[in-house]
Amino acid sequence: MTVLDTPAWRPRTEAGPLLPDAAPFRLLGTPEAARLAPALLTELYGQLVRGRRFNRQATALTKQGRLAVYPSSTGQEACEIAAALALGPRDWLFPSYRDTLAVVARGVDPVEALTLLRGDWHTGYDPRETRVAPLSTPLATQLPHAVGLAHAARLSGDDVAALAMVGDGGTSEGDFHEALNFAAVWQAPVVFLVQNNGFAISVPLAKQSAAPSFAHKAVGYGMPGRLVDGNDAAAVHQVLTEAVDRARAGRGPTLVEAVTYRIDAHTNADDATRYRDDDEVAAWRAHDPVDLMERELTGRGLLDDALRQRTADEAEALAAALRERMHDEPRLDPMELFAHVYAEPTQQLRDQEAMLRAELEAEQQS
Amino acid sequence: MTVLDTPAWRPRTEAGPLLPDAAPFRLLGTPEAARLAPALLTELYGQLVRGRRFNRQATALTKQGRLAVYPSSTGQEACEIAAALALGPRDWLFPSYRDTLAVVARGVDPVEALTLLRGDWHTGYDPRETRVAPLSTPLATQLPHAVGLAHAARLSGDDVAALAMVGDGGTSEGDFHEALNFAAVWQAPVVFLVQNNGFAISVPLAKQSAAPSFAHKAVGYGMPGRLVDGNDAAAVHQVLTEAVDRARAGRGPTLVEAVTYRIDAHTNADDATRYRDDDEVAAWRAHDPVDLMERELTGRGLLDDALRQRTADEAEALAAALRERMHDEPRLDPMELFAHVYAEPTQQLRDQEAMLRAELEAEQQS
Amino acid sequence: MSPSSSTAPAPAAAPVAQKPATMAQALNQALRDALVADPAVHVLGEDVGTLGGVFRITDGLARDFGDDRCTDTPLAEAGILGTAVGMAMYGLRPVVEMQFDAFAYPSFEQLVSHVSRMRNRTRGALPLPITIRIPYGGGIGGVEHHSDSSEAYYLHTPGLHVVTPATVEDAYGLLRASIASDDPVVFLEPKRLYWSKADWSPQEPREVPPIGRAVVRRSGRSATLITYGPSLPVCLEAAEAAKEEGWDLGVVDLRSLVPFDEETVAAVVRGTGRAVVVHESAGFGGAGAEIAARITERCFHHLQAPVLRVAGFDIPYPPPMLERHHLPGVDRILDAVGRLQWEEG
Amino acid sequence: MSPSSSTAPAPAAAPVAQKPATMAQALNQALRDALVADPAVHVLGEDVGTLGGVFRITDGLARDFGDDRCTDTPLAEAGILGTAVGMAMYGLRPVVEMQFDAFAYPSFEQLVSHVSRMRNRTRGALPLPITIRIPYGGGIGGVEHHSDSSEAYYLHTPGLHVVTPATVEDAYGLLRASIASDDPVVFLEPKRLYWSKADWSPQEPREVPPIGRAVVRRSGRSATLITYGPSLPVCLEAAEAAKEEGWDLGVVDLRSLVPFDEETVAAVVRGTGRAVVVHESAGFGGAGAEIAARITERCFHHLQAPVLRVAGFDIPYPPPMLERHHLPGVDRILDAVGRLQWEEG
Ligand SMILES: Cc1ncc(C[n+]2csc(CCOP(=O)(O)OP(=O)(O)O)c2C)c(N)n1
Ligand SMILES: Cc1ncc(C[n+]2csc(CCOP(=O)(O)OP(=O)(O)O)c2C)c(N)n1
Ligand SMILES: [Mg+2]
Ligand SMILES: [Mg+2]
Repeated sequence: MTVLDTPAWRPRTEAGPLLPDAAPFRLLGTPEAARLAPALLTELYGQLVRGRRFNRQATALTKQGRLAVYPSSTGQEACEIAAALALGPRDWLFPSYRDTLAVVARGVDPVEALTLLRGDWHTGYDPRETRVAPLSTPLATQLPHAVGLAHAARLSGDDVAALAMVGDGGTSEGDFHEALNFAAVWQAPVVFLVQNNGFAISVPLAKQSAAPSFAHKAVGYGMPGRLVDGNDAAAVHQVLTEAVDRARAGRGPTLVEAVTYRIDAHTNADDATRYRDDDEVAAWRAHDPVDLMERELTGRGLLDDALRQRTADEAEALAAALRERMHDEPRLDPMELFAHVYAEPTQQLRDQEAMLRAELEAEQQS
Repeated sequence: MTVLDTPAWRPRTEAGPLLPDAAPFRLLGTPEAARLAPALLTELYGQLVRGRRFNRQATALTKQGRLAVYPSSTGQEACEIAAALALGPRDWLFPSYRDTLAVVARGVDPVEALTLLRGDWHTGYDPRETRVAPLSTPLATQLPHAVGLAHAARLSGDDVAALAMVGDGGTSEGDFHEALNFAAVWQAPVVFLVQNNGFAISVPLAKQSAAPSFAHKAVGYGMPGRLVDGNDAAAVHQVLTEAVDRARAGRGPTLVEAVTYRIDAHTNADDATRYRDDDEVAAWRAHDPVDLMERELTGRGLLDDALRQRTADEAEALAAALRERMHDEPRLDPMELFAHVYAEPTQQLRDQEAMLRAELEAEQQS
Repeated sequence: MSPSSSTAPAPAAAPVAQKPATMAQALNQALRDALVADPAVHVLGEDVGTLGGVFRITDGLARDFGDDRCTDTPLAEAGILGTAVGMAMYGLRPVVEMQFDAFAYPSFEQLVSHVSRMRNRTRGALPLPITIRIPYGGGIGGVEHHSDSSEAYYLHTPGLHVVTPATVEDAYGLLRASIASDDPVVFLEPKRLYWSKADWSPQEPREVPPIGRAVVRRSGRSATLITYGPSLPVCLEAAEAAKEEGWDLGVVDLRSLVPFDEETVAAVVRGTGRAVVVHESAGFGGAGAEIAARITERCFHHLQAPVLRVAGFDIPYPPPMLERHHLPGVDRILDAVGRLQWEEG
Repeated sequence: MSPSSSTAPAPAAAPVAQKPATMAQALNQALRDALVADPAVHVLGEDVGTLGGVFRITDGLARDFGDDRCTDTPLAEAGILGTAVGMAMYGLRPVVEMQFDAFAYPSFEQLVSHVSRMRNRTRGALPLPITIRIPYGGGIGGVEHHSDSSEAYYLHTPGLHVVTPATVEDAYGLLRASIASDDPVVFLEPKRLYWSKADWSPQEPREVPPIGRAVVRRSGRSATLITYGPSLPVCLEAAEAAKEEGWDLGVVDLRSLVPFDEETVAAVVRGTGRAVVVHESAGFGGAGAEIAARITERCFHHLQAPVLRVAGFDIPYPPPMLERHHLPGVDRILDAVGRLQWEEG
């Protein structure tokens, strides 16, 4: 008997299976799907169709110069929608730069959600009011924020969970690791959703990670890892809901990998044909999240022409409203550049403000 | 059949068991130890005894102001020694700040190895000549260096492996994660040795990680993880040798966790009684690396009084030589401060050099 | 750790620091008083709990306020600052300790890309009241990476306040003000002044100085020394020694680099027409460059000589045995004063 | 990836850039020529392989030199720079691409604590010949985090060279010189000049300028504009426009901030007695502060007016729609020139 045989050196639990399932969890098209409530399925369906239309419209707006850039989530709508719907009203969402759709599905005004991408300088929406963190461009940096917020809520005895989204590429950053470790040690009520869409810009999965799956990374932090078909909106929704419930119940964080695919290029400015084959895209188109849901609904007799038409109309109305509201360039007041750097501008900023004001007045006069 | 059922989305291998053993691997005191060569055991024994004496001497030198600070590895000698001995002459060692002993066991002159801790400004030894990287103070930062060097060697068709050492605390840093991921993706010939000694200064394991073990972290990178009794020099040596051989054979990186204990305080400047109980220290003293080896040797009739005495004498001689050679303060030339900032000093550095020279001359004259 | 802060023991009311107090004690007292004053204040960092920090600045806080108010984190600085951002988003006021200057670097992206910009990015909706305490500078015989002066990185980053006390009293007052600020503050603690003492006690609280006001520590008519943090005592000593040379030197302590109190500094320099900026970080691109350039812009026609700088060399921080050659000392300051072209004055 | 570089196809000998060439093409050509000239040169970064980088600077390199010479890394900047350190320790010459300025911040600790200090720490035994290419600055309508000017962080870090070309020809020459340097070089590429063209071709190689020499792009007698990188074309334009006001402005292009060629700059400023430093990073604690302070120290009695600075505001980089108000433009430069107290000259 040595000290190594005592529980002291290994105080952590090992209850439950350590490894995630080897195959992604699915619901749509399986017998299990039968128990899913029709209302949930039709809600997911409506969101998926509107989401897809939103992505198409936003991409179109970049061509018209109405958006500076748009990273589309076409093909990944199931993840985006499910992430938003898995949260309760007081929970927080921490999106990455590609997740405008999740932000909109959570209820943020679409034009507000697009503010930064429009070339404006702020998030548009109020994070505290909407409980949606700013769309994060520096990859993985939002993950420790989610942990800190969840931890703070827990310390305050407040029943709030956080869900943070990151891409396959983003998992390589040190912040990913630090966030998961803090979350596990603190047992913070947070859920990490890795959208594995096969690419980080042009870099394919095989150059990003040699792990069996990203869900397997959970093992090394002492938290559960779940692998799910990211194009199966019902499956993602269920896995995330369970993880959020688990977090809220004080049982700690979960890492979820949703396997999906980025159908569009990285952004409107990218040419994906430089680094991937059409065949691969075609194979994934055959496993489309909207189609999967349509098939399920049709199979269960929940999708008739009327619903299909109404859903399509809603999507068109959304797109039309977006076009309309994004038609005018936002008018930015240059003087506001100095207003929010600090609570009170420094003397130096006041001087710079005065200089710019004088310039603008001179411009107007000439 | 969907794209998820094809191997394309998951191109990585899953052969072999994914999880490390739940209990640390041991050799000493087990039937397996019988097949260990006597020469190896006596070599390890000699190194352990000398290593312990070295730690004691170095700590004493801090009291006499001969060293600025010394982070002792007393209690961890088995890991230090085994790490050094597992490497071939052309392999590289990447030590952390606590690993002076491994550096010395690798053959670096002890006084050179202590140069930085002595209050001098450079590593003392030539890293290229000794194939020992500088002792790294910023935690975990040396791990990507080891990966890059191993990768470079492999790209050059050069049969070199790298072994990098880090503490339990250091595993929490982002650099740990990034290094392991790069190593796995690149299949770099590198071995990571985590010395889990229970504490990061005052912070105990339970506040550092919730993982079942650090070896379990290997799962999330797609590399093998090994758990070993870090006080069993033969076991650590065997596990590291296997990992180095594996790396050299082109089979990629390995993560090894050695479970051990820091018997001394964090450094001579630390007071460990502020944060841990004597009982815990006592329990680990009962599982001492030197004792374990002595027992094994005694049991196999390999340790007689003569060997014991010779070993003790060697250790004393080493300590005496160290005291002797460290007696004089090193004489540092202030003018050298400017010599190695760049290959050629800039104009600004030349000006500063001239100023200091004038000051020193004035000092001498007065 | 306990699940909720409600389990924490009642805050200790009695001040700990006794007269005379060290800067370390004053900082500890400031943290205590902030923890008592506002339940939103949380201290976090490496070894800040049971150990009380490697410099003992958080001594006893975990004991007196509970692990949830003073938390030992895992060893990862980006994680510490990143989670502090999230805590602040929730509404807390995190006070983060970085163990040493050089060990704050891993958190640089969080600092520059998030901490400094969150208020601006959200049009003021999401200010981040985070205080980042960083022991900085040399003079303590530290080995590599333990003596960096990193203020130039921070002061060039819009959105951060950069505060550094030079006296025991300011250490208390400025730390309280920093924690109370709705903006993120990089609070640089001159580690070699931790053990400096002053006739100060929390029983006699004095006005907390507002952040952004320089103070004239000594007035003088011949020339002005402009400094902050660890170099203040050296400048005061130099001013004393200068009397022998017949120079009457004034000394300005900036107290914060951002906001930079250019009114006060410019007014003083206009009065003397000669100035030397003193700090120990590398001179090239250091804080002294901004101060010299700005003062020159504002006071050009009052200057009898260029604003000179006495700073650390442009080298990695030297080892203990050589640091005295690197640090601005009295002689080097007086040499610079001597070069202020007195004949033309 | 292939197991050894011996499997890489033979390097393409034919230059790719044709006259007139863009800065992007010149940089690509410099990388090609360096890869041909020295088998130790390896390019690595995010998307540098098949895609050729988001700005196409590494276009075709992976195809022509193999994945092992031009490698797509995992997405982790500290990992990229950290592994580059190891590669350099082995004896290679890594050329690292950071995708955008702000995305270099995660590698800050590796840069400051290792890259800049390894030579010094090893008494010269372990120099690190790493070139870190960073597209920097604004003017391209980039969203948040895509337009930072981070040179002030780097130039204050002893041990780093900081180089930034402003012309097509210099882009080629300085990148070759940086890769050939045994010291680490932060090579800042002004991204809005990537598409600027010049009558340059690699078929007519010109002398590679040594790192550390400023160049007088235009001589003038009334005042001197001191600038670098993205602001050079603006300064040249301003100098042209100034003729209408009757000012004959000279323009100095620093080409490297470290080493800083103070001899050249001081000589020119002594000639004119008036100078304005122009750059687009935030002014406070920016490169201009060092330049102004140093030039003033050296040329005080030749100056007719303080050295002024025209720089970006002290705010987070503004959004596309407002960047024209932030960037130093011709008018703002001429205004500053106008403030150089001509009546007293
Ligand atoms: C820290 C950081 N480094 C680099 C980038 C540049 N960048 C933007 S998106 C991207 C790829 C992201 O890939 P992934 O995480 O898989 O997300 P996806 O684009 O697939 O949604 C890169 C490299 C960045 N935004 N942040
Ligand atoms: C990046 C960084 N952060 C903080 C420190 C300060 N520090 C020095 S040693 C230490 C604890 C290290 O613990 P561990 O990794 O377990 O190694 P051990 O001391 O047990 O050998 C800390 C926090 C550091 N050296 N580097
Ligand atoms: Mg991706
Ligand atoms: Mg440890």
